[in-house]
Amino acid sequence: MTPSRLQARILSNREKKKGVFLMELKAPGIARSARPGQFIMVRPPHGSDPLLPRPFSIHDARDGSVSILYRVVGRGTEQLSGLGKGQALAVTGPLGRGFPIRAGNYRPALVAGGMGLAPMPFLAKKLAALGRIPKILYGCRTKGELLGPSTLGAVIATDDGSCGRRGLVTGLLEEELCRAGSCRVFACGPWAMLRQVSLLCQKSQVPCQVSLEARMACGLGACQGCAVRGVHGGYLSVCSDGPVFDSRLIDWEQEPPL
Amino acid sequence: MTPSRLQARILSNREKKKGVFLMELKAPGIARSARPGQFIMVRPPHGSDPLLPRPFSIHDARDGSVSILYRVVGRGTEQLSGLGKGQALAVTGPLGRGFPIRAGNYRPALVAGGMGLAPMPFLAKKLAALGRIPKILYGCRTKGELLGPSTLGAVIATDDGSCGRRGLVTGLLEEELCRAGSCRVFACGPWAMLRQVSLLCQKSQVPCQVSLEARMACGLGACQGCAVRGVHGGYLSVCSDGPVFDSRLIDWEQEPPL
Amino acid sequence: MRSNPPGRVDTAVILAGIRLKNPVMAASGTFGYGTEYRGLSPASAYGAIITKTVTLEPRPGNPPPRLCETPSGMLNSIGLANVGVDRFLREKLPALRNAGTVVIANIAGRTIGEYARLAGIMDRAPGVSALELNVSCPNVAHGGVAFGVNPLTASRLTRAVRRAFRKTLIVKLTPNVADMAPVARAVAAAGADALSLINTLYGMSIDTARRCPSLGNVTGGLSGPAIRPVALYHVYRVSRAVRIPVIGLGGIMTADDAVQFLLAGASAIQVGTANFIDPATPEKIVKGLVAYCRRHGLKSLRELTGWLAG
Amino acid sequence: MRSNPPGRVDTAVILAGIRLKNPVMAASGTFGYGTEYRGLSPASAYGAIITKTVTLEPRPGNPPPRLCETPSGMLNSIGLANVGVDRFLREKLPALRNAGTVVIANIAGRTIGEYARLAGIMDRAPGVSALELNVSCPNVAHGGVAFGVNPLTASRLTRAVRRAFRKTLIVKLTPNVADMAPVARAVAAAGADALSLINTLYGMSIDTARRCPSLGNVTGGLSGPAIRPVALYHVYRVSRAVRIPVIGLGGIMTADDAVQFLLAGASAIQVGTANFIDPATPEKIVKGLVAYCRRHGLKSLRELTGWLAG
Ligand SMILES: Cc1cc2nc3c(=O)[nH]c(=O)nc-3n(C[C@H](O)[C@H](O)[C@H](O)COP(=O)(O)OP(=O)(O)OC[C@H]3O[C@@H](n4cnc5c(N)ncnc54)[C@H](O)[C@@H]3O)c2cc1C
Ligand SMILES: Cc1cc2nc3c(=O)[nH]c(=O)nc-3n(C[C@H](O)[C@H](O)[C@H](O)COP(=O)(O)OP(=O)(O)OC[C@H]3O[C@@H](n4cnc5c(N)ncnc54)[C@H](O)[C@@H]3O)c2cc1C
Ligand SMILES: Cc1cc2nc3c(=O)[nH]c(=O)nc-3n(C[C@H](O)[C@H](O)[C@H](O)COP(=O)(O)O)c2cc1C
Ligand SMILES: Cc1cc2nc3c(=O)[nH]c(=O)nc-3n(C[C@H](O)[C@H](O)[C@H](O)COP(=O)(O)O)c2cc1C
Ligand code: FES
Ligand code: FES
Repeated sequence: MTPSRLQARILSNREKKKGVFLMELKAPGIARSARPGQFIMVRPPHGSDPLLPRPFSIHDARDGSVSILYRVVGRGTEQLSGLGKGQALAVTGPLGRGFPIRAGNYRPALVAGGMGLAPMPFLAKKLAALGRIPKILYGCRTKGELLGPSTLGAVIATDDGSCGRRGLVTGLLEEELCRAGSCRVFACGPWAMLRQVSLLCQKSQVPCQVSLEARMACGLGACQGCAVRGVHGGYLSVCSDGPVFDSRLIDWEQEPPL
Repeated sequence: MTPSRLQARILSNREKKKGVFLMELKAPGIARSARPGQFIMVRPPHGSDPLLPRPFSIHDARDGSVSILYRVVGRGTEQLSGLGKGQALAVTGPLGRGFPIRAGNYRPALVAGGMGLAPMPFLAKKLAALGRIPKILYGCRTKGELLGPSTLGAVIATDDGSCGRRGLVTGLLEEELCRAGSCRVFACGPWAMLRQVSLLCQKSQVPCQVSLEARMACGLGACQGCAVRGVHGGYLSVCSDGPVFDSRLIDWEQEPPL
Repeated sequence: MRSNPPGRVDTAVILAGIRLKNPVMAASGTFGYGTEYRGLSPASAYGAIITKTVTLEPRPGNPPPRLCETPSGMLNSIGLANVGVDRFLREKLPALRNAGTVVIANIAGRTIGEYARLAGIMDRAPGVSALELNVSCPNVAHGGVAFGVNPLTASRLTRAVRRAFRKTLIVKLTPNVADMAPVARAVAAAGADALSLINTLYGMSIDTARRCPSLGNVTGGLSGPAIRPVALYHVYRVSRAVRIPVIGLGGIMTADDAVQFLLAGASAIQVGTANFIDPATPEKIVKGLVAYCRRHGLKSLRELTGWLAG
Repeated sequence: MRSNPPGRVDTAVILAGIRLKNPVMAASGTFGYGTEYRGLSPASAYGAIITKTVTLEPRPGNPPPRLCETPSGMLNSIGLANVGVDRFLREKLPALRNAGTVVIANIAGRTIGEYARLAGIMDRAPGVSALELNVSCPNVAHGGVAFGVNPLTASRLTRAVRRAFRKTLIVKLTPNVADMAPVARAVAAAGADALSLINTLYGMSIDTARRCPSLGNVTGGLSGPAIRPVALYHVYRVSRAVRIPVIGLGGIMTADDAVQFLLAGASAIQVGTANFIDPATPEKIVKGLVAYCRRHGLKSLRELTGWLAG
């Protein structure tokens, strides 16, 4: 699927949790071809500062619309948060290589840390449609930061124990991996968490796909700006070789590429 | 009066004519000390592009609020036009030297071309308060561009004759100057019009004050960016020596300083 | 010759012997090898595509992070990450040749000899219409000072490449010098057919939270609208200092920006960073240039070059 | 010596012999003669005020328009418009001396002799704590090339001024060179006590509707956030090339920007264009610097200089 670019109308843009917004955009072409783990790039609308489009995972896609779940962390996301229904935004997508989901006899475990929850609802939906009901393991710092509809039925860990298990989401994963049966892991979150997830999976010989982040310019594999070092030396492009990678392809000893 | 700077809340921001907006800002300090012909500087709110604050004449000042009447001509004014009630803007003012208005036995003639109407309502109000009911002469290209409440009671000229007299506002002024009695002219508008007004007044030996424009950075006389050549050589600062000048101080042979 | 139909504006330019259907070119390093934007922006919208810098051997490029945004600009420290000339010829050039536009190969080397060898290879490469020399790279024989800083070095380099390459030779100059004119004149005298300017300005950014440079490579090259006034300044001055055509670039985002460069003296322009922001930029610029000509009663985009009033 | 109360951060810096209550200075040409911002921004918020460049004779400056906005930046071609040293001493200095902060006079001349004469006058001027040499002006004896481009010229100039001026001597360098380090070293060896960098980059803009340069003077100097990455790059490199303190400036708008320059190696910073955008910038920066130190457990702003990790 080649990506497309359009002026997408905002259908809604609501604050779900302090500083985290859910934006729904009218983009039938993107909605139709999007796969879980892919992303879109959205250009902040005012002037040339900030300049570059911002990448966001596709949170959901249906009925001609795509949505993103984003945290306000800087000026670009701040501009986005100030927009309202009916305004239009330049959007490009779907971009990148998503999670490889296939039918088959496996238990999918979706491991999300913090904003890493963003791509999970869409992924869970598509897996479920293939008859592979996923287990979602979701960790964040504290109860107040928990995102997403409780209907996701996630098993939860918080750093401070204010909800679910006290500790890291990787703790939940360790238990999950101990169970019998063939498991596949799909993970998204901060670098340190993904490194740990990758390690656990490698030890248990469980296939593991991780969704990475990097600063991006083109989002298309043209500028080589979003490099991450691969395990055999040399670099991979997060935008076009990923953002979802087989965790064994990544050199986890490098500094996070952000 | 030293100027002040504040985050002023927008009380209203409405399109009055295609591309021309009236914005009312809550700014009690500025409203209290403002004099007709002075201006405020307003900083477009998004990022550093555009960078500099924009100067606008004070259109009216009362009850703790100041208003500006502005035309959307570029990115700064476009950003302003997109703002709504309740949002806040960085505003500095009142700035510059306004129209020198004194009691006395004279007929004030207010000559406005196009957006040069902006400072006139405030000026007319203050003159009227001194018992000097002004005659307003107002010219623009065509009926559709006419601004301001008809209650201003202006004598009108349009280039195409679609409203009032056909021709330039300077034609109206020539007639006005022919009348008996002592007249004082206060003018605001494009450079070519002001030059012509200045010429007419000089011929008739009528005192004439013109409000000039120049690109500005500081608005305070600190950067020397807003220079206009004076009649004796050397430069005047539009922001602090003006924007209102005795028309005889200006070298009208120079290129307009925009 | 038939005259144009009324209102029709001729968009073609002849640039040092190559005919371009329009004067808008994709800048090196920002349009990949011409196929990455497929679907979003046909390469054929461009009058020419300039490749990412190609070197003799493949290069991995610099450690990440390689990008960092700055006010109205961006820093990059991609380095000369590229597949090397062999894979370029085998894997990239065939698709590029068929993209429906003129192909210009941008090359760099560590030594003058490397440049000359690459030029020789490109001379025989089918479909490569011109060469653009990236002279902003460190000259290993001269303590890492870029080839393009010293007029003498730049001139030697140009002469060596000129001997190895028979088609159109463009030299892309660095703005990180006190005065670009002497280098421009030296390079023109040494046989360059045209000049491109500017390459990126040196820049840096620091992540204060982590107290370290924002780029893995510490420093990088600044591009985007932030540098446009600097680029325009150099184009204005250099186009008055040489007789060969100048291709202007640096922060061009809109047709109005492109008009500024043409009026300043450029014969063509390149679009770099703007590709990231709106891949439809080349079409929009060509349309806008045509509209500008129409408004001013010009029949050809060529008439814009140097058409400052007064 | 008593240690600071817990959480108290010492904002003072000693810059080449002068004690500044904080390391934030007003950049030349953007804060007038120190009194124009009265009411909006007390000059006393600044650790020091640097005057608009003063010359021997009054200068009218360049023809308008003198300003033009660019993406995240601005061009100015004010020229050296100033009242001349006599009126400066008579009319401007008295108020400036009483503004509650350190006064630094920025000077320029057409010849080395003019600089030296001015320096001598300033040496005797009461309340002038330091001199900042603007070496970005055309050297009439050398075909109009700026004094600050050539290490030898810059060094001669510095030496001549050094002989005439006994207090702190700062040289403000131009970034319009291939490499600032040689000039920086030459100037340091010739007796400068500190360096300021950067002055503006050359730039230009064209009004396409009128087909003429946007500035009356055709070209101008680029300042503002657009040039921040370039300024930071030079500060990082030059502060590693010399032993005298470096004052960083160029596009500093926020405390985070100021921290970047200090971490890169600056001992103090200057605020220029930001004065136009928010006159409260100096107070905000000082507050932000203190907050940064507190977050990182530092007791003095001086500890920030060169404090890059790794
Ligand atoms: C493939 C991909 C998918 C993403 N999906 C989501 C998502 O679904 N929800 C979400 O909230 N965020 C997501 N991000 C991160 C998001 O792109 C950044 O938070 C955003 O670009 C920050 O923009 P800003 O202007 O607000 O911040 P800036 O002012 O640019 O920067 C603020 C902070 O954000 C970091 N940052 C800047 N750009 C990026 C970037 N491209 N990626 C990561 N961090 C960055 C900076 O290093 C800095 O620390 C994703 C990133 C990638 C690469
Ligand atoms: C003292 C003073 C009072 C003014 N009062 C009013 C007013 O009451 N109503 C109103 O609509 N406009 C007024 N202006 C003009 C107004 O400041 C400009 O229209 C505005 O700054 C343009 O901003 P922009 O970002 O939309 O346009 P830009 O994108 O910056 O420029 C678009 C066009 O506007 C011109 N322009 C830019 N800056 C200025 C400037 N400072 N002054 C004049 N023209 C400029 C440019 O040359 C260009 O042609 C006044 C100007 C001055 C100096
Ligand atoms: C990500 C990136 C990669 C670049 N790679 C190259 C390159 O390989 N060779 C080269 O000559 N210029 C390279 N450039 C410089 C551009 O071709 C261009 O000279 C510069 O970016 C200024 O133009 P712009 O502001 O339109 O981007 C690169 C620029 C960017 C942003
Ligand atoms: C309007 C204006 C006038 C200036 N005048 C002078 C001057 O007279 N002397 C000088 O040394 N620098 C002058 N400068 C340069 C500034 O002091 C500073 O070096 C430059 O603007 C970069 O800093 P900034 O980006 O913070 O503005 C001027 C800058 C501006 C914007
Ligand atoms: S962002 Fe350009 S290659 Fe990935
Ligand atoms: S705008 Fe700075 S002196 Fe007038």
